Amino acid sequence: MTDAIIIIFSSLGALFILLAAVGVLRMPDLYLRISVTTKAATLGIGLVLIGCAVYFNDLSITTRVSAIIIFLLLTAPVGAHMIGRASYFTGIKLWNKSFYDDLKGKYREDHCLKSFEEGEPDDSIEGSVRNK
Amino acid sequence: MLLAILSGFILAILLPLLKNILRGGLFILLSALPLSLFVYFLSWLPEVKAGGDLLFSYQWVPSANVNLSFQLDGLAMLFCLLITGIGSLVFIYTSSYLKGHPYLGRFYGYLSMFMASMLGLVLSDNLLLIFIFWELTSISSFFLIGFNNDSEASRKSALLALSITGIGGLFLLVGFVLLNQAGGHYSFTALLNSSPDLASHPMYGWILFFLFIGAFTKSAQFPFHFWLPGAMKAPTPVSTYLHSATMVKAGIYLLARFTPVLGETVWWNGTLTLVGGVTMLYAVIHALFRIDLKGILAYSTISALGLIVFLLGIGTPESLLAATVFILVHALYKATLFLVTGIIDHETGTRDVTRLAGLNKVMLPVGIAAFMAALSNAGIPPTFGFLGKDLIYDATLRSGSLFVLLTGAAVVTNICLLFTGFKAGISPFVGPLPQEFKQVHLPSPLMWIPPLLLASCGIVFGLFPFLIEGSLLVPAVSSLLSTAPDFHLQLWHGFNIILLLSTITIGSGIFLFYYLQSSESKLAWVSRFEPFSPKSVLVGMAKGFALFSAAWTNLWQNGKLRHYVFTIMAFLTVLLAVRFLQGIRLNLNLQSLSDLAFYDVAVLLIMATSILFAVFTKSRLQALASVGVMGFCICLIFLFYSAPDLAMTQFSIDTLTVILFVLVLQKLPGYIKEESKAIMWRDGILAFCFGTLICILALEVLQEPLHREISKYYAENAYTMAKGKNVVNVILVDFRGFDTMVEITVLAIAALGVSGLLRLSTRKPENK
Amino acid sequence: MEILLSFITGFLYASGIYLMLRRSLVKMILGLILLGNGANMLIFLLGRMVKGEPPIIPDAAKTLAGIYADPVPQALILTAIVISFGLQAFAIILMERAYKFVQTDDLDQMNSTEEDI
Amino acid sequence: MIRTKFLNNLLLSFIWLALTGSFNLGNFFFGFLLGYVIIWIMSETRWANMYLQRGFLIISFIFYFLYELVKANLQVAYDVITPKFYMKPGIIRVPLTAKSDLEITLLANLISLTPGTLSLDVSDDRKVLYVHAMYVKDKESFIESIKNGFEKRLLEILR
Amino acid sequence: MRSLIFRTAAGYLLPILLLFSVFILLRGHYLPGGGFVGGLIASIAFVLHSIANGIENTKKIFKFHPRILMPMGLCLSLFSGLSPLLVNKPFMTGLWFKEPFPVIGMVGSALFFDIGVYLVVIGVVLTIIFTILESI
Amino acid sequence: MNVHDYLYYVILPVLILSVLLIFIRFLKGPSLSDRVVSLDLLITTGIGIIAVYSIITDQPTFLDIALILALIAFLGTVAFAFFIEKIKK
Amino acid sequence: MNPLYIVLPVAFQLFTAVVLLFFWNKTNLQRGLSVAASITALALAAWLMAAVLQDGILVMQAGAWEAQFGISFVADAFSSTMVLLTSLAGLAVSIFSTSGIRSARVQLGFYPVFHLLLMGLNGAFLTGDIFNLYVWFEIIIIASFVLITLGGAKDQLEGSVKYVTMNLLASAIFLTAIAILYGLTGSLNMADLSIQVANIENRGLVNITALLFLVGFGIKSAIFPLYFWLPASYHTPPATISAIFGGLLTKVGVYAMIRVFTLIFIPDEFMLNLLIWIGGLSILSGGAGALLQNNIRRVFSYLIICHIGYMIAGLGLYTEVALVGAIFYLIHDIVVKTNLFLISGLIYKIKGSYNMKLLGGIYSSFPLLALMFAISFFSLIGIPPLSGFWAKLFLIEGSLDTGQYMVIAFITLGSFITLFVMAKMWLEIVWKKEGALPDKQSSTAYLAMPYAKRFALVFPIVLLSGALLFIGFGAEFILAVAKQIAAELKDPSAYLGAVLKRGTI
Ligand code: NA
Ligand code: NA
Repeated sequence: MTDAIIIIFSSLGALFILLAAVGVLRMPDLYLRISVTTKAATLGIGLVLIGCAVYFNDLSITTRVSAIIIFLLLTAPVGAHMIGRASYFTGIKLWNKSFYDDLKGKYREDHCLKSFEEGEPDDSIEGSVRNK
Repeated sequence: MLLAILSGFILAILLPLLKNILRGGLFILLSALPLSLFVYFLSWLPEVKAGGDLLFSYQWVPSANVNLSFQLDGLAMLFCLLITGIGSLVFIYTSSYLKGHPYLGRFYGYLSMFMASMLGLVLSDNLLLIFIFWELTSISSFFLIGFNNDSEASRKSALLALSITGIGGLFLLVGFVLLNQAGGHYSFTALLNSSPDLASHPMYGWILFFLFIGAFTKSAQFPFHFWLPGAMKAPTPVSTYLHSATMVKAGIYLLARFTPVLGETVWWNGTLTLVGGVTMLYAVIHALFRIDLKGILAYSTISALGLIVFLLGIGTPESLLAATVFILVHALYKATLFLVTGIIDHETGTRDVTRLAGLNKVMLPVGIAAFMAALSNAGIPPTFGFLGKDLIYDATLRSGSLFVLLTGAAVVTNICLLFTGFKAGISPFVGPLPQEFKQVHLPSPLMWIPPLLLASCGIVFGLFPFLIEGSLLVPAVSSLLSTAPDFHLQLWHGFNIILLLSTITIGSGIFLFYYLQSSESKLAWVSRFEPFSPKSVLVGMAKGFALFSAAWTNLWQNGKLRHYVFTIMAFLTVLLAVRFLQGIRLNLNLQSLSDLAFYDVAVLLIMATSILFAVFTKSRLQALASVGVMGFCICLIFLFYSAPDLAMTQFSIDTLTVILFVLVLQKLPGYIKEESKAIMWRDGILAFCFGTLICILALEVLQEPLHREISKYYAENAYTMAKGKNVVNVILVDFRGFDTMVEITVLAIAALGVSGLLRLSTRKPENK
Repeated sequence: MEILLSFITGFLYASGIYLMLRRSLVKMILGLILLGNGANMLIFLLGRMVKGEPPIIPDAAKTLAGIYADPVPQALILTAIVISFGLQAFAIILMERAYKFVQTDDLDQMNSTEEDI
Repeated sequence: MIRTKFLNNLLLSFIWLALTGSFNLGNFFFGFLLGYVIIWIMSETRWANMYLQRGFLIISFIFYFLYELVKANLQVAYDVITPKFYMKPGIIRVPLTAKSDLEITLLANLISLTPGTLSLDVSDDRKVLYVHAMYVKDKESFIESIKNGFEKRLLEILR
Repeated sequence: MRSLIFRTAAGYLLPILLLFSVFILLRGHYLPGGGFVGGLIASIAFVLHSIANGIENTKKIFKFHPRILMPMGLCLSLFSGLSPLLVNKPFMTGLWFKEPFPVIGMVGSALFFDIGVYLVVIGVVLTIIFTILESI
Repeated sequence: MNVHDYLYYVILPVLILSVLLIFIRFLKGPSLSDRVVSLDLLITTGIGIIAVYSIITDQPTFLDIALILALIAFLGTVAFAFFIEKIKK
Repeated sequence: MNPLYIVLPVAFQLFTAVVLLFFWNKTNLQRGLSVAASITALALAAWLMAAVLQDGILVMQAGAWEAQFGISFVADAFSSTMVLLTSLAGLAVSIFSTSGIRSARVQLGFYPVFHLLLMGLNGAFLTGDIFNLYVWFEIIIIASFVLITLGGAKDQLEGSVKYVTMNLLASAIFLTAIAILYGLTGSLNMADLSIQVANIENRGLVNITALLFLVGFGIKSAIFPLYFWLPASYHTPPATISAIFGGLLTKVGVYAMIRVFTLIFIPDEFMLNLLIWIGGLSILSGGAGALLQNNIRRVFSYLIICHIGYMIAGLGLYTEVALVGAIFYLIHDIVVKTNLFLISGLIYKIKGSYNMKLLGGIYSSFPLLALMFAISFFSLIGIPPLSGFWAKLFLIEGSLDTGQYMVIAFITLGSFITLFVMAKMWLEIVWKKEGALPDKQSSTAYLAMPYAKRFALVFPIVLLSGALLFIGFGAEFILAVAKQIAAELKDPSAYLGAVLKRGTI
């Protein structure tokens, strides 16, 4: 029984990781790569780790495994955000088939991020309230 | 005895303290030291004459075979009396000559130090002790020549003299050590007994070579003579004392001393005769054209030294006697002439013979002294010089098959020496007194009495040779000979060939004195040959060495770091390769190695690629990221091969390093353009060779038997004795905790350094 | 595995040396880092490698028995890694300072101390 | 404030227990002590209130999240393994209802954690979240799906 | 850095990482870990915090300059090494309490030594990183 | 086929393959950010490899390394992001 | 002395550094503490030396783990002599620094790092474990890195880039050598290695390992052709720091080389010839470089290389007599080089320049200082009976014994160049009238200093000159020590017996 669980979890996990790997290789722009990979990998690793916890079936190891997963869940998105944001500053272009770029021109010189452009309708919640 | 020798040093050390007490004219009191030493040595005369074995030995550095052992024999006694006797007079003379000089205290210090060194030198029985004092005389001479420290010429002459005598000293040291190897002793008396073996020793030639260089440099023999005229930049008392009467005779002393030990061989005699002969002729001819009194005296001193070496080289009992006597003769008249020159210089302000004349009218006692000295120099009876000259001719005539040649050389030399003696001792005092010197007056008796005394000695000893013959000369000569000498000094030998030669010498000399007028133009003519002189040759060699030094230094130390790294690595690689080829047993046994797993291969592949990438990428950041990948791969290898602690540490440290780099890199520019392809290939080949060697080495070591006693011990005791289960950690904090202690200290220092460096950023960079 | 790892170790040494021979200060320090890693790998390799048996005494046991990796090289490498971190940190900062003061990354131009003054 | 600190301290003790894996009183007290020290060291505590009692909401949220996660993963997987790209990517400005640091951060992270979307940044006035998305059929409906999906559920838990 | 998300996350990571670092430190004698890695993790926690919140805010957490941790740690290590001299045993000899302590296990001079290492490492890394961050 | 074999002959190769693919992206770049992203992913995948390896060798100790990796990889990414942002300034 | 206490020279320096670190900003307190600690350290070292001379080799096993398993600390005649010299030089520099190092530099951590450097030196001398030696070397180099960059003027940084690089390279090579040694023997204890290495059949590997040690230590001891970092950097930091560098740092490399090549790797023919040539060419290169320089500290730097050559050549001769010469030279060189760099510092304080062309006038205004300088200058030249002479004598004897006449030629050349260079320096800075100094105020600044400050500058020089005179005139005592050291080195059975606790080896 545990063997089956382990095999299932690890297989799924490995699959997701492989997906992430293929994704990072295939995707046409940086943001898409970040997008695809961070979470596919996180999910994949999580699954493999769960398989690991099942295998050892030991409380201290399970806590350790959960700690790893928590760390990953905590750090992976933040890391993705950091690198994505920094890349945008440095002018790394979106894929040429991208449809929207709402961020364009929103960063000031001092990296201060505006919520809307001058002259553009402010559709944030308070903005919409105010407009009404 | 020890106190007698050391008293000079003690005085030299005390002088800085005494300086304030002695301020003013009281420096003359210092002459009491040499004077009392003179008396002290005189008091030993009877015992020396009796041939007593006067050995004084004190322990000092037995481990190096250096003991303070002194031997007072005839030769030593002769020199001791010269040193202390002339020393006393020079001390007295100086007190007036340098009266009021701010550095008079230092001057006396150097003088007493010199005197003590000289005494030590001639009294030592131990070769190394001789060497020690030998070097001390060079040093004192250095200080005295450079006494007028503000004058560049003085400084240069001091440096030149020290260099020449210094290199001679080094040769002498090697010679002494060789002598010890060959003879088995540093003690001179012990060596004396093994002398027959020495001459047949395979190193005999080398011993002579080193000894001769030492002696020739010190005694200003051709081609090392040229430092001596420069040394005349020193105040005249120094020239008198060191460079005519005593120090330059140290080399002579050494040769004389070693005659019984090493002499009586063709090499010994031939070299000395040749070098001495060349020196005496070469120098004396130079002396003819000088116009500076001191220059004349300097060259004639060299010539006289050459003459003594020449006599020592002939090596017959007669010639040794002649040499001994001439040492004394020369010391007496040359010291006088120097002191007189000093007075002239002091009173008239010039030493130019073309300008000096008629000084008899203003300083008669000085003139008398000079006249007597010149007579002795000329060898005119009844001076002591006449005796000396007789003995010289006697020696050359009996010198064997080459006697005609040797005698001829001696005659020519003596003729010219006579000329120089007259030039220095007579011509300034005769003739009309020029207007400019009308105001000149006789100096203090402290200055003219010493030369007068010395010159009178020259006459007295000539008239009454028995005064010194038995007590001084016989013991001195007997220390040079294995057999007891049999001679009797007297002025009148009857009409013989020697008298004829003397007459010829005197006559030609006086003739020369009348017809050869020194002048600037003649001096200039002579100086055209300067480029061929030994000095120019040696200076040229020195310049050549300086050029070589510059080329050599720039070859290695060219300011480029990568050149240095290349040299170091090339050196290591070549040596390693040589060692490899010299015999390493290559036996690669693949069976003993573990198998490959696919993940190993993958990790290593990634690692290799990332290293390549790091090396060849054009961007620093990409290189850095590649290094990060490499670190990660290493971490995985550590993991696969059972090193979890390592994997953890490697990874965390690597990340930290990358972060540091990243934080710093933002300030740096891009890579500069690389150099030529050729250099890259060169470096690449070197790196490849080194890497290959390391690789082969590693594989080879893996074939060696495995020793694991230590790790087994750790594995067994980690828990039972050190109470830990992670053996690596137990090693870190317990078995080898000392390492860790130091390691964290390294970290702490690094942190201090980093913060120190960065806290400077508040200060302005010092840009040009 | 040992064969491949010795290749890699040799390769680390070679690339470290090659980078140290470049003109750029940054490359030089990267070279030093590679060289340090090479030395560590060499210790690891020559201490003989064992797969999957870390030198940790199991819960029940009191001594390590059977096959286990040699802990000594591991301790040595650990010490070496930490030390080289300290040294590298210093070198990196020094590099930055040198750049700031000399205004170049080119080692060939950092030779004013060797011009005779 | 003191209560929050105490709760935090308790939480840290439990994390400690979980990490060490040995549940006994001594260990708990030690963990508590450690937690206390850490909180004392940090003069300024940043973590906000955690309302553990809202367990149900949390559990339902976790399931919702997992569902979204798997669904989105599959969608991306399909796109990745098939040769042709079906995606319509773009950066979308999503107005925020979430106010506090924690709310915004959690929301942004959750968005990032699902495949196909990535929170790029929050505007400095905290009004807008910029999201990079792979499948933007229509800007309005995308914004709507986030506001009514993650944000709404998250705020239910947190407020 | 001007990132709300990062700042918030770093705030939460700090205590967790610190706790984790102590955990790694104490278990080092039995399992992988120890003062060195523990110290690194603790310092990473502070580094993250300082990158996110700015160096000044991180410094406020400390009541003192982190540099002081270095001599403190060195002192601890040195004295745990020297203490055996008092009972006439060589430098660095392990001295142990007879009974194991709850949770931590056996306590001996090696533990204090490791704590010393831990403190030094924190002091070192923070001194280095803080000065760099301050200078840029 | 038991669990060990399955993990060793199926899962581990898949993970290794992923690592190789990610590494190709690392080499290709083109931007620094791409490399940082692939480095991050490389390390994350490494955590998976460690988990599998710890099962294969029956050494749960290795999971501790995975923990460290999870923590520290993040720091690297943050630092690079910090750097990328700074040079832009 | 209880052998347990031989760790004290190390532990005490660390303790001092820790205490100093607590008083980070109190510069005057740091100065006082440093001097007091240095005096204590000297007393400790003298005590250690006396104990070793009286009781023979003392061994302490760290952690009470027996030899080969734990780290051995060994005080034999050689190591205790080196510790004593380190403490002596340390005291001199410490006193000098109270006036020679400005408060700004003190606040950058001069004193703690200085004492940690001394700790590293003592550790390197006392340890009996090869890896532990590596670790001590690292302490030494990192501390020297910090000191050489301290205060970070531009040329200091440029020089230290080279210094740092080449020292790190040396460390990597050293570590490589240790890796191979451990791979071959599985041991790190030097006494144990001595036995193990002798038993290795594959001599080729042993020879190669020896070569790596040679180059690793060779870079640190600045021998030909590995010395380049030295002339590039030693003249850049404040003179106080150069003094400790010039006196001790290269010597620790020489110490390690002598230790390793007498205890672990007994050199074969090839190695001996290599050492002799390296020694000779070091003499030539150092001498040639020294001839060209005008900066007095660069002259001293090149002379360091030149004189290291004597010691290496002495090691290459490998007879007891030659080793006596090398050891004696080592002892003399530590004192004299420290003193020369201190002198250069004093001159700089007085005149504000290191340039011989500009300097001068010491003879007329500071005659007693000139006397002090003379002692060091002439000791360096080896004017008998000053200290340099005795070593040279034994080296010449040693080379004649072995028929290595090449060494004599090199020694003669080196001695002559030293003589010439030092005499020239004497002419330039003592006798000559001073030239147009760039910074005229500094010469009056010295006279304006309070008496205590001037005393702090002059006293260490007097102290070391006294030591030099003692080495020269008390050569019997030094020679006895050197002979004991050489005997222990040539026949390490006493060392092995003491460390491995085996009666007979
Ligand atoms: Na360690
Ligand atoms: Na997403």
